[in-house]
This record gives sequence, C-alpha cells and structure tokens, in this order.
Amino acid sequence: QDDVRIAVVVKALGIGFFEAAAQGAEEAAAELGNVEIIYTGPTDTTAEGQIEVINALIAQQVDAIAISANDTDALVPALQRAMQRGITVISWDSGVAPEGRQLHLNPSSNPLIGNMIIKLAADHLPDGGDVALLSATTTSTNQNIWMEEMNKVMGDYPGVNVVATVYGDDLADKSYREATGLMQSYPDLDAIIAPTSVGIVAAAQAVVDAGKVGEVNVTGLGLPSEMAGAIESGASQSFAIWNPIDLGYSATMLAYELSQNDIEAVPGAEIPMGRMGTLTLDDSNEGAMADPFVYDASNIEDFKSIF
Amino acid sequence: MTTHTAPANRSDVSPVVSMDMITKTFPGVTALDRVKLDLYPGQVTALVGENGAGKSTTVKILTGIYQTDGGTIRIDDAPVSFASPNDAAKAGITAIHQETVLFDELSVAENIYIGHAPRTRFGLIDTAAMHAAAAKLLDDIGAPFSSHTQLRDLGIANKHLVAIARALSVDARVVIMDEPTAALSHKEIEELYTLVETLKSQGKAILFISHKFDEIFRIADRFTVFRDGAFVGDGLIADITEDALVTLMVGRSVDQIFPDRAHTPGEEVLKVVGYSHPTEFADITFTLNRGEILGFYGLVGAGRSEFMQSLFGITKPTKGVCRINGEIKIIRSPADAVNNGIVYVPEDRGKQGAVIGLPIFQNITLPSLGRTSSRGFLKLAEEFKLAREYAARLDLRAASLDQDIGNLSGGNQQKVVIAKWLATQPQVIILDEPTKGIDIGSKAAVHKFMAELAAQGLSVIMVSSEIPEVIGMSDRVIVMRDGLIASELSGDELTPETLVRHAAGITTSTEGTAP
Amino acid sequence: MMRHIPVRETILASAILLLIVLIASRFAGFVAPANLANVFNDTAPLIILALGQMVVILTRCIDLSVAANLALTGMAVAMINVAFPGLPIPFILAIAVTLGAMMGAINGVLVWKLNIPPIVVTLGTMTIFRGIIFLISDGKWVNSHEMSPAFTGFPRAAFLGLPVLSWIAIITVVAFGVMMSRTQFGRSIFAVGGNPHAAVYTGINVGRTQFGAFVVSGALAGLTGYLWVARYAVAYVDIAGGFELEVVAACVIGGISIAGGIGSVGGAVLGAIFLGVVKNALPVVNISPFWQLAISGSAILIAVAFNARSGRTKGRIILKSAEVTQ
Amino acid sequence: MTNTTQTRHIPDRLHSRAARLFKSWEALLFAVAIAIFVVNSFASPYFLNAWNLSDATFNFTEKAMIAFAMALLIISGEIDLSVASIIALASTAMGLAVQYGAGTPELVAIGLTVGLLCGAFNGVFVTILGLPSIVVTIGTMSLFRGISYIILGDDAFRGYPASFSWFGQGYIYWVFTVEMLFFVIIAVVYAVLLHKTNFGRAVYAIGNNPTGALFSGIRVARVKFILFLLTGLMSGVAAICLTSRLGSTRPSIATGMELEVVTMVVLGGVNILGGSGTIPGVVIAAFVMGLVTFGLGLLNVPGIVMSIFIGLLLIGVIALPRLWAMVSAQRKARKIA
Ligand SMILES: Nc1ncnc2c1ncn2[C@@H]1O[C@H](COP(=O)(O)OP(=O)(O)OP(=O)(O)O)[C@@H](O)[C@H]1O
Ligand SMILES: Nc1ncnc2c1ncn2[C@@H]1O[C@H](COP(=O)(O)OP(=O)(O)OP(=O)(O)O)[C@@H](O)[C@H]1O
Ligand SMILES: [Mg+2]
Ligand SMILES: [Mg+2]
Repeated sequence: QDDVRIAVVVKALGIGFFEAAAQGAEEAAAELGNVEIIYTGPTDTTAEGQIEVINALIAQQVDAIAISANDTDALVPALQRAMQRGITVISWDSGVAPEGRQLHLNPSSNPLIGNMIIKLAADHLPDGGDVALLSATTTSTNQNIWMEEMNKVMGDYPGVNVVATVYGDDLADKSYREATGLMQSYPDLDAIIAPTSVGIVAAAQAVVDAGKVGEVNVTGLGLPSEMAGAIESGASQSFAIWNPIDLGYSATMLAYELSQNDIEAVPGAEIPMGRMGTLTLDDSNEGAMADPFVYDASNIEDFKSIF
Repeated sequence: MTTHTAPANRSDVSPVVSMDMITKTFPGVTALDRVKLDLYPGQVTALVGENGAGKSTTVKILTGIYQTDGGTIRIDDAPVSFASPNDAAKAGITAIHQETVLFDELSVAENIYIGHAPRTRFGLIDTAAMHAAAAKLLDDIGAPFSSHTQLRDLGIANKHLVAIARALSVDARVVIMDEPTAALSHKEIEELYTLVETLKSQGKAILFISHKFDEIFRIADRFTVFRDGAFVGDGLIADITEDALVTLMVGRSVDQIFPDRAHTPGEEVLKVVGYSHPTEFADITFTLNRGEILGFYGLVGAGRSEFMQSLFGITKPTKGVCRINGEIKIIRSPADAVNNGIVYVPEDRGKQGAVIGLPIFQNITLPSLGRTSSRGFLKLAEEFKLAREYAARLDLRAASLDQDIGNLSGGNQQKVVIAKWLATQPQVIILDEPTKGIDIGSKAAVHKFMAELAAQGLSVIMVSSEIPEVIGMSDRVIVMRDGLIASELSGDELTPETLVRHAAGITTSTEGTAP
Repeated sequence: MMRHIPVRETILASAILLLIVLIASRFAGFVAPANLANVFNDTAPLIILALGQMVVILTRCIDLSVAANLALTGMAVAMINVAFPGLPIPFILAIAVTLGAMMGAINGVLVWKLNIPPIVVTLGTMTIFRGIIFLISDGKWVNSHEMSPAFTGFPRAAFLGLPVLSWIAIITVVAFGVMMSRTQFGRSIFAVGGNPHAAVYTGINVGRTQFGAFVVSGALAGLTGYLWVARYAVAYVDIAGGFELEVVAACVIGGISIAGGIGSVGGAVLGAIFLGVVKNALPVVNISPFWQLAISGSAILIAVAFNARSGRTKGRIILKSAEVTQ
Repeated sequence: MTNTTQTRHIPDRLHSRAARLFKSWEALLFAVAIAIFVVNSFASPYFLNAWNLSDATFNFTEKAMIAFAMALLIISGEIDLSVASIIALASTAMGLAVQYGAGTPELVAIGLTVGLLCGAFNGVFVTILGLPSIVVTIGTMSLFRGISYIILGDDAFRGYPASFSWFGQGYIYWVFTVEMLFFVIIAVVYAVLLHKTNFGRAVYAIGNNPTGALFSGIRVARVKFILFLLTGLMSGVAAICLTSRLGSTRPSIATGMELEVVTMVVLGGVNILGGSGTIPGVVIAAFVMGLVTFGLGLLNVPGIVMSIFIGLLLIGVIALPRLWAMVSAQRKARKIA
C-alpha cells in the first residue's frame, strides 16, 4: 500500500519555529513507518497564499492536512472543500474556526500561556511597573487569545500595568521600530512582552541598541536558538516556549490517527499522540499539548542548538 | 532652371569646410540630393532656401547628428566623417540649432557648458570658472540675465541667446547659425550682428541660415541656395540683387505646377470676429466663403497654427466669436468642431495628424466611426468601403489598407490625413502647411485635390509658408505677423515680394502701399 | 533674488517642520535631539534608496526592484558572514555594493540594449531577485546570533554621537549633492530626462546614462541591503517587502517628476524624511498606526498635484504686447 | 474628379486572417500554454482531473477579471496600480454593511459602487487634473488600503450571509464555478468592447497617439475617465468574489495583487507603453499563469519560486524576440560587409 501523505502547512516557510515543527513531524513519520510528510506553506504570511497551497494539496489527494493558519476565517471554505473530498483536516499552533477543521491542537492551554507571559514579566518586577505588549499581526489568532487570557489574570499581579499594545506584523524591522517607539513613548517602561518569536528577538535587539539593558526586560515567547544572544546580553531575563518539535510531532500523530484509525474528533474524545500522551478535546474540539517551558540563563545553553 | 555659379575666387582663400555631393534620405523623403556647400574663413555664408529645402539637415550633418548617405566633407582639404556630435565639436564645428537644444532644469551656465565644462583638479565641474566664463560670453552678446538663472525662467528670446552663447563657448573655427534671429527682438538682433562681425574678424567661418533677406544682405559675404534638397547656386552677395536671390530660391515657374481653377466664391460660410488669445494672437477677424481657398501666410512662428488650433477647439480663445452659416457656434473641443463641419489637417503630421500604429483604414474612419458603425459596434465592411473610396479619391499609394500608416511616405501620410477629414464631409477644411516636407509628386496631387475640393463647394483655409504655393492656390491671402493680421491681399497684390515684405514687416518705398 | 530659493523644497521643509511642531505640542519628547537623531537613523535606509531611485526617475525610468535587490544582497552578505565570520567589514561593504551594482546593471542593460520598458524590466527582476533569495537561503532565516558581532555592530557603532548608519546616509547625501551638481554624469542625468532629444544633440548617450542610473540605484540598494540586515540583525526572504513603493513615494513627495528631468537631492531627502517623521510620530502621538498608510497616500496625492501646478511651463509668447506685460 | 478609368487598386488586407493569427503573439503564447499543459500532465498524476483543474482556476479568475479592464487602460497609455487596494476598500465597505445587517443584493451593490467611486477618484486626478496615472495610483494605492486599515484596524469583518458565498464558492454545473462563469462573461464583454466597438477603436487610437486622437475629434479625457471607472468596477467585482471566497475581510486582503494583474496583462502581449494588445492574449496569459502556478503547486514548489518563472517569462517573452532581431541584423550586416 502507498504511503500515508500528511501535509504540514505552516504560516510561512523559513521560520525557525516551523522548521523545528517539521523536524518533529518527520520524527513522527519515522515512528509510524508508512507516512510521507509534505512540509509546505506560502513564503509570506497571507491567507491567500495558504489557500493556493491548500488547493494544490487537495488536488494531490493527500490524506491529511495539519495547518497553522494565517487567518481563522479565510481558510474555512478551502479547508471545508478539503474535508468534502475526504481529507482529514486539523489545525495546530494557530487555529482555524471550528467549521474548518476536525480538531485544533493548542501548543499549550491558552489560559496557561496568557498567565505565563505576564508572570515572566512580573517575576522581575517585585514592586510593579509598566509593561507593553509587542504582538505579531493584528490578525494573529493565537496572539490575540493569549493577550485576552492575560488580561483576565491581570488582577493577580497588582502594580503591573499594561500601557500599550503595538503590532510588529511578524516583520523584524517593523517589530524593531515598534519596540523603539515604545521605549520613546514610555521612558519608564520596565518590560516588553512579545508573545511572538519574531517580535521578541527584534525587541531584544532594540533594547540593546537603545542602551536600556537592565532597564527594560524583554520577555514573552521565543526560540532558544534565536534568544540565546538576548539572554547572554541581559536584554531578556527569561522567556517561554513549548517545544515546537513536540508540537509538529503531536500534530502529525493526531492527523494520522484521525485519517487512518477511524477515530472521531468529538468533544471529550481522547486521542493518542505517541510519546506525548493523549489529547483531550473540549467543547469546541480543541485540546492542549503541554505546559510552556521557561528558558533562562541556567538552561539556555542546553537548548539553543536544538531549536 | 537657372543655375548660378560662383565666379572665380576673388580672394585666394580656400574653404575651411567643403561639402560635396552630400546626399541624405529619410524614409519617403530625399532631404538632400548631391548638394555642395563651401565655408570660408573670415566670411559669412548665407544658406538660403524655402522651408524643407534641406538647410537644417545640412547643419545636422555638419554637426555629426546625422550621418550622410553619400558625398564627402573636407576640412582643410582632408576628408572627415563625424560619427557623433562630439566628433564634430572636436573638429571645431559648433552650431546654434533651429530647435532649442536646451534643458529647462539646468542653469544658464550649465546649458552653455554641458559636455565641455571646465574641471577642477579633482575632475569635478569647476562651477566658479564655468560661471565666470559664461558671464563673459553672455556679456559679449548683450544678454540681460545672469549665468545663474534657471533656464526655465527665461522667455523664448532669451533662451535663444543662451543657445548662441553655447555655440560660442566652444573655441570653434566654424560657427553655424540656423535661423538665429527668428525669436530675437530688434535690439538683440543688432547685438548679434556685432557679434558676427567680431567672429569674422577672428577668422571664423560662419554659416548663416535665415529667411529674412534684409538680414542676409546686411551681414553675409556669400550665399548658397538650395531648393527641394538640391543645390541651385552660390556666389558672392555683392554680385546679386535681392530680387535675383528670391527668384533663385523660389525658382520654378509657378503657373505650370498649380492647377488653373475658375474662381467662383459663394456665400459666406465662416465668419471669425476678434478671436484673441492672451499670448499667441489677437483680434483675428476674417470671413470665408463657399468654394474659396483662403491662404494664410507668415514667417514661421507668426501664430497661424496657434490660431487655427483655437478655431478647431484645441485651445480656448479669450474672446471672439465664430459664426458658421450665420449662426454663432461655441467650439470647445475638436469633436465640437468636427460636428460643426470644421476640420483641421495639422502641420505636425507625425504627432497630431496621423495616429501612427493604427492601420490606414482605421486612420481614415477614425472621425467617421459614427457613420460606419451601428449602435457603437464596428462594421469592418463599411469601414473598408469608406476607406477604399477616399483612398482612391486621393490616389493613395500603399500596399494595403491595413498597413500601418507609419510605413507610408510623408506625402501619402498626408493624403490619409486629408482623406480622414474629407470622409466626415466637412464644410470648412483647414490645411496647415499641407505640403510641408512632402515630395514634389505628392505636392502636386495635394494641390490638384485642393482645387477640386474648392470647386465642389468646400471652403479651404490653407496655412503655408511657401510663397509659390500661397500665390498659386489662394483666392485671397491673409498675412500674419507676430500674432496679428498684417494685411489681406488678393488679385494683383499677390506677388512674392509683397508677401515677404508684409510678413517681415519691411516697409519699402518701391511699393506705394505700406502694410 | 527670489528665484534662487527652491520653492518646492522650502515648502516641503516647512511642512515637515510644521508636522514636527504639531507633534511636539502633543508630545514634547519627540523634539528631543536624541529622539530626532533616532528618527533620522530610522529613516536613513529610505533616504539612501530614495537618492538612488531619484537618479533613475530623473532619466525617465523607474526601478521597482530596489527592495528585492536590497533583500538579496542582504541575504548574500549575511550568508557570507556566516560562512566567513572573519571577513572584515570593508570587504563586506565592497561585496554588498558590487552585488547591488551588478543587479542594477542587469536592469540597465535590458533597458539600454534591448529597449524594454523599465517598469516591465524591474517588475520582472523584482520577482526574480526575491525568488533567488529563497533559492540560496532555502527559505531559512539568518539570525543575529549567527552573525559576527562586527557585522551587526558596524551600522550601530556610534561616531560623534550618531550611529554609522546615519553617517552613511549623510555621506550619501553629500556625495549625491556633489555628483548631481558637479559632475558630467550628474548633469547628463538631468539633460537626458529633461530633453532626451536635445541630449543627443549635445553628444550625450541617453541609453548609457540610463544604464548608469540603474547601476547607481542598484549599488545603493546593495549597500542598504547590508546595513538593513546588520541593523535588524536578521535576514530572510521577505525583508523590506513592498519597500520599493515607499521609496518611489518618497521621491514623488520630494517633487521628483515621474516624467523625468525635474527634481533635486534636497527634494528626495526631504520626501524620505517626511515619511520617516510620519512613521515615527504616529505611535508617539497615539494615533493608531493604521493611519499611516492613508496619510502617506494622501501626501503623495497632494504633493503630485501641487508639483504639477507649480511646474506648469510657461507657453511661448508671440504677441509683442503680451511680452511687454510679462 | 475620381479618375474611374485607372484608380490604383489597394487591397484591403495583404495577409489573410489565418496568416496573421498564426504569426501573432497570441499564437506564441497559446503554444506556451499547451506546452505547459503537456508538461504538467506528465509531471504530476493529479493534474488531469476535472475537479483539480476547476480548483486551479481560482488562482487566476479574480485577477483576470481586473486584468481585462486593466488591459484596456494600459492600451490607452495609462495604468492603475490601486486595484488591489480598491478590492480592500470595497471588501471593507461590504464587511461594514454586514454589521448593519445588509443582505446579499445590498452587498453586491455596495461592492460595485465603491469600486466605481474609487475608479472615478483616480479618473478625476488623471483626466481632469492631468497628473500621471502611475503616480496618482501609487498614491491611491496607499490611500484606499489605508482607509481600510483605519476602519478595520486589527479587526476582521465576518458573518457574511450564506447566500453571499455563492460568488466565490458556488458551482454552476458540475465542476464549473461561478467565478469561471464571471470570467468568461467578462472576457467576452471586454473582447467585444475592445475589438468590436467604436469605444475600443478610440482606446487604441489614444494609446498610439493621444494628441493625434484628440486632433481626430476623439474625446480623449472622457474615454480615459470611463476606463478608470471600468477598472474600478472590475475591482469591485473581484472584491465581491474574493470576499465571498474568503468569507471574511481583513485590510490586508489581496495585497500585491496589482503587480500580478499587470504582469498578466503584459504577458498577454499588451504593450506597457500603450497602443497594442488584445483580450484573447490576456485570456491565454491568465491560463498560462494559472497553469504554471498550479503545476508547480502540485509539485509543492513554493510560491516564491513560481514567481521566478513568472518573472523570467515576463522578461523573456519580450527580450527574446528583440535579441533575436538584434542577432539576425548583425549577421546580415556581417554578410554584407
Ligand atoms: N514655447 C515654444 N518654444 C518654441 N517653439 C514653440 C513654442 N510654442 C510653439 N512652438 C512652435 O513654433 C512653431 C511656430 O508657431 P506657430 O505654429 O504658432 O506659428 P506659425 O505661424 O503657424 O508658424 P509655422 O510656419 O511654423 O506653422 C510651431 O511649430 C510651434 O509648435
Ligand atoms: N528626422 C527626419 N525624418 C524624416 N524627414 C526629415 C527629418 N528631418 C528632416 N526631414 C525632411 O527633410 C527635408 C528637409 O528638412 P530641413 O529641416 O533640412 O529643412 P529646412 O531647409 O531647414 O527648412 P526650414 O526652413 O523650415 O527650417 C524636409 O522635407 C523634412 O521633412
Ligand atoms: Mg530648418
Ligand atoms: Mg504653423
């Protein structure tokens, strides 16, 4: 029998995080034996680009699509067509509206992440202070959810104020400029929280360039390989991330289970995902993989060459 | 044909530049046909000829802008060939061209020195030295502006002074002036004369091109005459009279070429009263009758084309009215003019007349599409029918009707443009320099055709700078000078001499009637 | 004499000053010298590229490939730096300028020798250059920790209180000031764009001048490519995406006529600074950054309408009476 | 007057219609399209499948709708770089209307109206103020999308009525989509408009020589204004289809589409400097671009690598004939010498 073809569709090719996820997907494929991974995506983070990719995948009659979406809604029609043609569709990392996929794999639970990003900042501000958010695009689904979750728990961190939210569009130069702008507009800023791997690196660079190392702490979600310099320079005390290798691995496992083993994605279902255990689906067919993991000067060396 | 030949050299100087058997052809036109021209040191040679005689083409060959198709150019008896303007400049030939070869965005000094500006040790343009030199040149020719002025801020006359200064900025042995006085005022012309004298005394050879005879007789030592691209004679100014020179220039026997036509003017078709424009023309008033050919004569730049274009709706007059068949009509656009039966065959055929890129038949039917189509949809069969009819009427020579008009000779292009307008069945047709730059054969065809049109009751306005054409074709002639009507002539008053005098504003005692 | 004051530049400069004053009235910190220096440093790449684009536009061409050229050169030097971390910065600079100039030369040859309209040529090379980045990098990013400290440090090293990036922009402006006003090439560029027909009469080769303009624009794009990548300490396929339009916009706002021949170094610089100030000011004065696009669009429209009105050429005057009153 | 005895007969046409067709750009492009089709069929087993080919048409139908109007505009010597931004603005307006409960007919009306208004805005600047269209539309390109950003910011409009999805997701019959129907209808309408009407003739005349056209009594400004309106209108139609297909509106919608539209038009043999080009050429170019992207997509080649092909195609199809002409002219010259 032919290989099972699972397409791993990412927001844009070339981003370190997704390259690591692809590595995880290959790991899962090797474990499963008869799986071929098609790692693909547009070269810029647009929904239109992803739709063209999805059309090509439907045409190739792949067995499953596991996608990290650039747009919650815009991909729904294309993915619905894929499902009509008998293709298993799941989303991971950045989700698709429920009608456009069978399940969604959150890297972690949104409340946990929302709490984590503010906690990372607050841990270094015992007396409170001003923090600002540097997000990706205004339309990034998961960034928006995390910031929402963060706002819900702000009461647990008295004295910490979010003074502004800016968007770096996941572009290094724009994120850099926005971070610089934040430091100008808020001279007393204590921390920049960037829940995006592009933004956090740019913000750290901006802090170093502005000579504000020690004054402004950059934190949020980033990749150890990209953030190693920032930890070393002191621009960032700590940051968190889940393991993208695990994420790619889990997504591939889930896609395989749904498409090959007749497992149905319904609320409450528990779906195995290899070495990562099982995923339990909630009311909207979503589940969380694991807790985010914190990196700082003590452990960065061990991880920076991995992803 | 009378060929005047130069008497044996009175002085024993030999020419600096000697052109012989020079030929130059453009697609469809032979601009120069085996002409000769000699320029002597310390002397002014006037090159005389009608519009399109090939004078400017000669200048462009001498300055390396065009390359010859045949013939030799010798400098000090050594054959030379110029591949580019730079070669000619290196050989010591400089020119004031008829077209303005200037750049609005540069300063006066830069315009004078572009391409050969003084350099500093570091290879940069030495602006101080350049401005100093330019200021001196400007002073020499009496220019009333500074070398720092932006060229765009200068009027047309002052721009011409810059062109003159540019030509003088090169240390040249040969200075060519192609109609240098066309845009200058009286005072500036006097200064130019002084300058020419200075150049002469420095031993430079000067080629002077002008349509103004008073000027030629005042400063030239020698003359060379071209007619329709051919050499017709040369000699010393001292040996010739003004009349003889005009005859030599105009040459052909007028009655032979132009069709005879019974002159039967009908009722008034067009009446223009007081047409004015802020800067181009003023108070133009005249009437045009059915079946009449009304000539408009004037020197180049007299404002005839500007006025005609305003009548055709391209520019708006500031005042004045236009009546067609007695009714006042307001013409805001060419489309309005065409609807009112006025059509215009422009002077600039390539830009305004023909739509190069479209085939012949589409050019012909362009303004008549309303008639060849139904409800806005093209009917090719109808178009070809119309095009065929008018191509035949004008005796068009072409390979096929769907050939690009750009591949036709000038004369045939002109026929297409005329055909285009006749197909609209107009009442008044304005022909602006209808035979400019077209060969003799096509010229005759156009003339014959104009006569036929008038005979059929079409009213024709013919703008022309060619004296024989004006005299040969017109029932009446309006002479324009500097944007105003200078006089209206008809019958026996229509002689080359009167036309030239009225157009140039020369008041002489030989004729009792001063304009 | 009033004539010697360049009207267009004065008005644009006043508009920028007014803008800065308005911003200062809401946020005084904006006019702090340190912040203004920051704004300038931020705008430096745009200034450099606008000058290159100016030269191209002056010769009646357009270069839509500058941003792609920048990105490709940036990626190339970043990868070279990863492979040979010890390579001194002057080498890197030379490589960047040469690479950029070569890409400009490709555009220039296609325009000069094959007579293909510049907009088609650069539209094509724009996508090709971008694609090549993907091919050479395999779509992967080059991150800050992979670059050598000297590589990323150069543009931000401070000299007399300003970062090197700012100094390079200043040097480029001065060099262009000299080139455009004091060299044969600079003056030819105006001549070619202003009146190509007449340029031929004066012995200027129009095609070769256009080629030269593309090479200059390409070389500057290459230089900016290195500076950009080093400053933001990252290189990937999409850097400076769509930046070509911002560069053209800076030129248009600065009064460079798209029809060629009209424009000045000062205009291009001011046009770039205008956009830079707007971009930096919006977050500061708490106007949503979403307004930025609409503002720069309106600025382009206003500038082009204004320039067309003031640049209208005076007609020829035939009437003697009219000449007197003029 | 008419010399009936010996009028020189000028044939209407020198070459038969078939001969001209054979030598035309369209024929060359058609051959390229066939070649790509054949190569694709061999390269991927999934290519020759009705549903797949149907899906592939989405890659070009919306762009092509605009390309037809853009072709006329470019033939007339102008250009509109703001089309993608018009889509964004029209889509935003429709999204806004949905928030106030507009139904499908109202949405269509709003999309088309906004398109027309934007076209008129461009047209006023170009024809009445006499500004160069490339600069004006670079300006409005920022302005129109900028307005979308002001209205939407980081938000998205969704909740389009179910019936609205017909435009971008509906099928007419079997594999034939609604967008394909629109594509065909619009292609036919523009082909007729350009090649069979007085208006089309005026467009060619203006593109070849605007002054000459004016001097021939053509109302040049009016024609150009109408062309901007049409381009705006087609952007409105494309906005309806694209919005319907995506089911949501964000201000970044259709980013960069203007360049793809222009590429399609130029690839279709339209002279970017104006004066020549045909609608069949643009139709074939649309298929060529669609086939290239789909074929490479089946091989999972990233979009950016596809764009290298498109860029090379764009320059190559213009450069190769010219290179060929230069080389053969040189060879001839050497023979003579
Ligand atoms: N500003 C200008 N500078 C130089 N030449 C100009 C200018 N404006 C118009 N001209 C040209 O000068 C020429 C003569 O002007 P115009 O046509 O009004 O006078 P005319 O009496 O008809 O002369 P012509 O015999 O050349 O037709 C025209 O070809 C016109 O295009
Ligand atoms: N570049 C060209 N292409 C085609 N024909 C040309 C070109 N230049 C000149 N001619 C033609 O060559 C002939 C001679 O033109 P030329 O300009 O030399 O005349 P001229 O004697 O200077 O006339 P004028 O007194 O009007 O200036 C004309 O028939 C003209 O139309
Ligand atoms: Mg002449
Ligand atoms: Mg005239």
